[in-house]
Amino acid sequence: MFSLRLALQSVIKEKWMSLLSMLSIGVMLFILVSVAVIVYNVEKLTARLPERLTVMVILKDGVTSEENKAVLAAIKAEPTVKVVTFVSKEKALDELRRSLKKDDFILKGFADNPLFDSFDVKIKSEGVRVDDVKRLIQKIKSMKAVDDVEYGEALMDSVYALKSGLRALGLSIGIVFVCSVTFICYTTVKILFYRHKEEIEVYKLLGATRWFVRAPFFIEGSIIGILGGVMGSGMLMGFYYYFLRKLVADIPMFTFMSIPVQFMYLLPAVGMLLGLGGSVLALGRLKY
Amino acid sequence: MFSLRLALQSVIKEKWMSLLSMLSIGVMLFILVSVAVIVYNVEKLTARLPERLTVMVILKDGVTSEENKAVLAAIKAEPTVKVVTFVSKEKALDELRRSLKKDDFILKGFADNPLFDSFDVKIKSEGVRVDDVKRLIQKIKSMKAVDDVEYGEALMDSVYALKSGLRALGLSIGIVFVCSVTFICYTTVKILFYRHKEEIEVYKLLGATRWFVRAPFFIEGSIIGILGGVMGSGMLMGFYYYFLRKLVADIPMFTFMSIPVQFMYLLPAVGMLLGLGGSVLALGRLKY
Amino acid sequence: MIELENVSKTYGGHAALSNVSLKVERGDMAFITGPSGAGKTTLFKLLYLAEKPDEGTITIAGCNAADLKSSSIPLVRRNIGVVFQDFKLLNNKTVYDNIALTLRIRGFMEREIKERVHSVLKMVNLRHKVDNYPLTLSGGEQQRITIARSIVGEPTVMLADEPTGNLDEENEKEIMRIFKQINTKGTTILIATHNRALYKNTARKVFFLEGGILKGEEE
Amino acid sequence: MIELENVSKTYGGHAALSNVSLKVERGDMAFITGPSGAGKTTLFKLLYLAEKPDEGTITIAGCNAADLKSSSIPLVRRNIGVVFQDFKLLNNKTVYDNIALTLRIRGFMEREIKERVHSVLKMVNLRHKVDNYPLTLSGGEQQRITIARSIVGEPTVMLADEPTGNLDEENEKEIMRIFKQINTKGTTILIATHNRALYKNTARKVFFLEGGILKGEEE
Ligand SMILES: Nc1ncnc2c1ncn2[C@@H]1O[C@H](COP(=O)(O)OP(=O)(O)OP(=O)(O)O)[C@@H](O)[C@H]1O
Ligand SMILES: Nc1ncnc2c1ncn2[C@@H]1O[C@H](COP(=O)(O)OP(=O)(O)OP(=O)(O)O)[C@@H](O)[C@H]1O
Ligand SMILES: [Mg+2]
Ligand SMILES: [Mg+2]
Repeated sequence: MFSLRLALQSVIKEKWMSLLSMLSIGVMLFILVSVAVIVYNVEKLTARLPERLTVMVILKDGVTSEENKAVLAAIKAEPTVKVVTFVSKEKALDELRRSLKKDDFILKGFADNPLFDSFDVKIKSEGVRVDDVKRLIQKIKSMKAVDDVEYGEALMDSVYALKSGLRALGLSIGIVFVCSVTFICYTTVKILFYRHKEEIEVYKLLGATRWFVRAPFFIEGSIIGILGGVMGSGMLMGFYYYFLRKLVADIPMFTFMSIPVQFMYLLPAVGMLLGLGGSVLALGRLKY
Repeated sequence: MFSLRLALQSVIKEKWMSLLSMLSIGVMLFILVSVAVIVYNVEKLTARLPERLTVMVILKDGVTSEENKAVLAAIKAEPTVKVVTFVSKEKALDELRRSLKKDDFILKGFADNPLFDSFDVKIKSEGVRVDDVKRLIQKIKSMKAVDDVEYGEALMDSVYALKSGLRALGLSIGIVFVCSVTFICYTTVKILFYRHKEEIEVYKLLGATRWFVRAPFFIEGSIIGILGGVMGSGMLMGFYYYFLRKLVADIPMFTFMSIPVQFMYLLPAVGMLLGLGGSVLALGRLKY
Repeated sequence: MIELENVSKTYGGHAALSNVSLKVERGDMAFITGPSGAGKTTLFKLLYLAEKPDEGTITIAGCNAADLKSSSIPLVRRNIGVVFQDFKLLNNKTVYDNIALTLRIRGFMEREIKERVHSVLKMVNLRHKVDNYPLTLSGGEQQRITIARSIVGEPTVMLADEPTGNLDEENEKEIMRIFKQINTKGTTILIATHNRALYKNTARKVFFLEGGILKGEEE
Repeated sequence: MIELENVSKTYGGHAALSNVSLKVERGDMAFITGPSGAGKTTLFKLLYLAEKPDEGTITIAGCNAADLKSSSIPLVRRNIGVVFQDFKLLNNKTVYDNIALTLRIRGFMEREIKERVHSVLKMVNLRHKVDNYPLTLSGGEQQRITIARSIVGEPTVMLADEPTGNLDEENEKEIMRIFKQINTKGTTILIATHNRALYKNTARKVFFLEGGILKGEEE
């Protein structure tokens, strides 16, 4: 097609400008996706946080088995609780021993079992908010037979704070970057438009439809957007293979990090949309 | 001045475009600085890593005090070693007890001290590379009286990998972003240039010096760069106050994070330089 | 073919055309003349639909300009050939590509384009310049290329605003000869000029415009 | 004042000027004429230093164009007033600002600018249009504004390329009257035109150019 040819010619002729705008778009999309990946991973990591959280209810020494059962029933009745398991102090010692493995000689010297009876309370995975968990814990704590309740309060709080902070940050960065990418396409296409202003004037006089005049620019903006997206995907892959994989290998703490593959296909599409949007803005209404 | 007036008029007239380019520049500079801050913090954190690293040399059971002295002397002779302290197993038990605090009843049951004699070896803080430390450890390990050497090998390796990875990442992001910011200034000024093309033609015919024609554009590019930098600084401050401080309060692990204040002043300056650079590129040689 | 009824056009309070009515029949060749600032160019802008009149109705090439949707403006323009004093050729394209553009815009096949371009170039006597770039041609030659470009699409109407304003007498005569030839083939032509020499010796319709007011017409 | 010696200028293999030598004395008013494509505009471009000659030497306003550093081109141009067929006025600025621009570029004080602008406007008889925008003026008025703009900086040489190409006869006469008046005050003037009427009745120097070659001169 004539429009496509014109667009390609123009991209090739203005290769430096096109390349630079693609690069800028690419890096912005890359950063955008990186932020999205971080948000996504934190979400994923924390989505099942209440579930993972085991609340350990430590019973007072010398609690009768009746009191014991009453506590068990009370906890079980809570709507947020999934499973409650009784862990006798003998079982707890066994577990400790197993976890110490070859260092269990430390325990050898004990005449008496120094541990306590306890309940392991598992929280439901869905529809449970941090506040619910806190309320539950407060309730259990107030029971007479209960000595103490242990759970990762500080951790949970901070993870949730981090999560909401990250969401806000991700959203604002997202908005700003979408604007920026559109703006870069806008300026690039606008410059091309000015370079071809005379030509466009003549086209209009000769009876070119608005579509005929604008198509090359739309195509051009889209090409720049797509290639920018491809560059972004490339950077993402490079980042993944040369940095993240190494990092994960070295610091297993980051194993949870994963980059959804869809992003790779999504980026060029997003780039195209933004490129097209920028071109449309750049050409405006285009008077006859 | 006439040039300054023209530049300001133009910024105000094209306020949307100017604003968007400032925003884009601002967010890019912000990201750039964030990366720099991360790199800076990791560097700071790891700079004294070998120093912090205490190598624990565990001696075989029943080593004579002569052998003991020989090992001490050998280790002391190493150029990378700063201090060597002998820790008898009694002292080690004391320390363990102290660190367990109120949970020290666990140790009560022990008839015998289950710990070992050992040396705490501190590495020099300056000019010591990870490889040197590794070589040292290998050497100590091969000594006859030594049972085992414990040190954070995995940690050290991964931190160093992370560090060099981050450096490379930071550098490449830095280069790309500097290009992008310059490019945004370039396109913005270029569009302004095209809008004023006729005017410039007339200016030249009337005998305006090249400087007179270009000054408004240079000023304009610089203004956009400076304000972009100011926006970046603003975002940085916002990020610092609303996100990082909260984060640090919640997760003390991040306490080490700090943002050097100089960045705040530096950003507008960097923005100005890049803006000016972009304008210079946009105007090119400017034929008479 | 061209008909204006009580057309007025005002630019920021200043009336460029006031209540102008005129009519050019199919196949005619007419002139609009008047001093500078009379409103000739404004009239032409209305005719090729670059501007809308404030008042009055305009009919050109069978279309009523007032009823026209803006998306059909290009289609009407394909029936109107325009020629300007400053040529408006694309200097980075060859003569061939400049003329072919008219047809490419309309989606013609390359083969037909070639045929048609060569036939109009023959008509303006510039077949040997087919691969030249416009700037290597003289003003008269460039204007002949512009005319070729405007007739290659076979418009029913031609509008020429000071077509010889940049040209010397010799070229002027040659251009007028070509216009007459095109007119003989049936195209309606309207020429704006303040050069009396252009219409002096022709027994054609001449409209006199001054200060935006039609002062008279002459056969 | 203006002197060309064996000047040649080639555009992509095509000679626009070949070996042209001519001389215009201080205080003269001279014409360059010739058919379209003769090289008149090219000659002017060389004179106001927008292009460099391929060969030959050019002297204008006391400067040898060949010796000139490009940074001093603007300073030489301040001694040269230029007038074109298409006015080149800034349509978004008032008449006052258009004329004042010449002086603002030179760093004059606002007070002196005001004085000078009013005095040149009086000279071209357009004092009452000082706050108008160019597009609200007729072509003849616009050209008079252009002339005012070019003389407000008191140049020693004026170059006018087809200054009346867009104008009707009345305006043509008025413009020529103004040129003569400026010339009487001592400014050297060179006018390019293919309109014989412009120089027919003046006993001035006329250079005939054709195909880039100087074919003759006439007093
Ligand atoms: N875009 C515009 N804005 C304001 N006024 C305008 C505009 N275009 C034309 N005019 C005014 O309309 C009037 C008619 O102008 P027009 O260009 O039609 O005259 P013309 O007959 O073509 O003159 P010329 O012989 O100089 O080409 C003039 O007074 C001019 O000032
Ligand atoms: N930028 C250019 N590139 C190539 N050729 C050029 C260029 N400018 C002018 N020419 C050629 O130089 C020759 C002289 O052109 P010039 O414009 O000087 O003629 P002119 O005497 O001013 O004609 P006119 O009366 O039409 O204005 C022409 O043949 C033209 O084709
Ligand atoms: Mg006109
Ligand atoms: Mg010329």
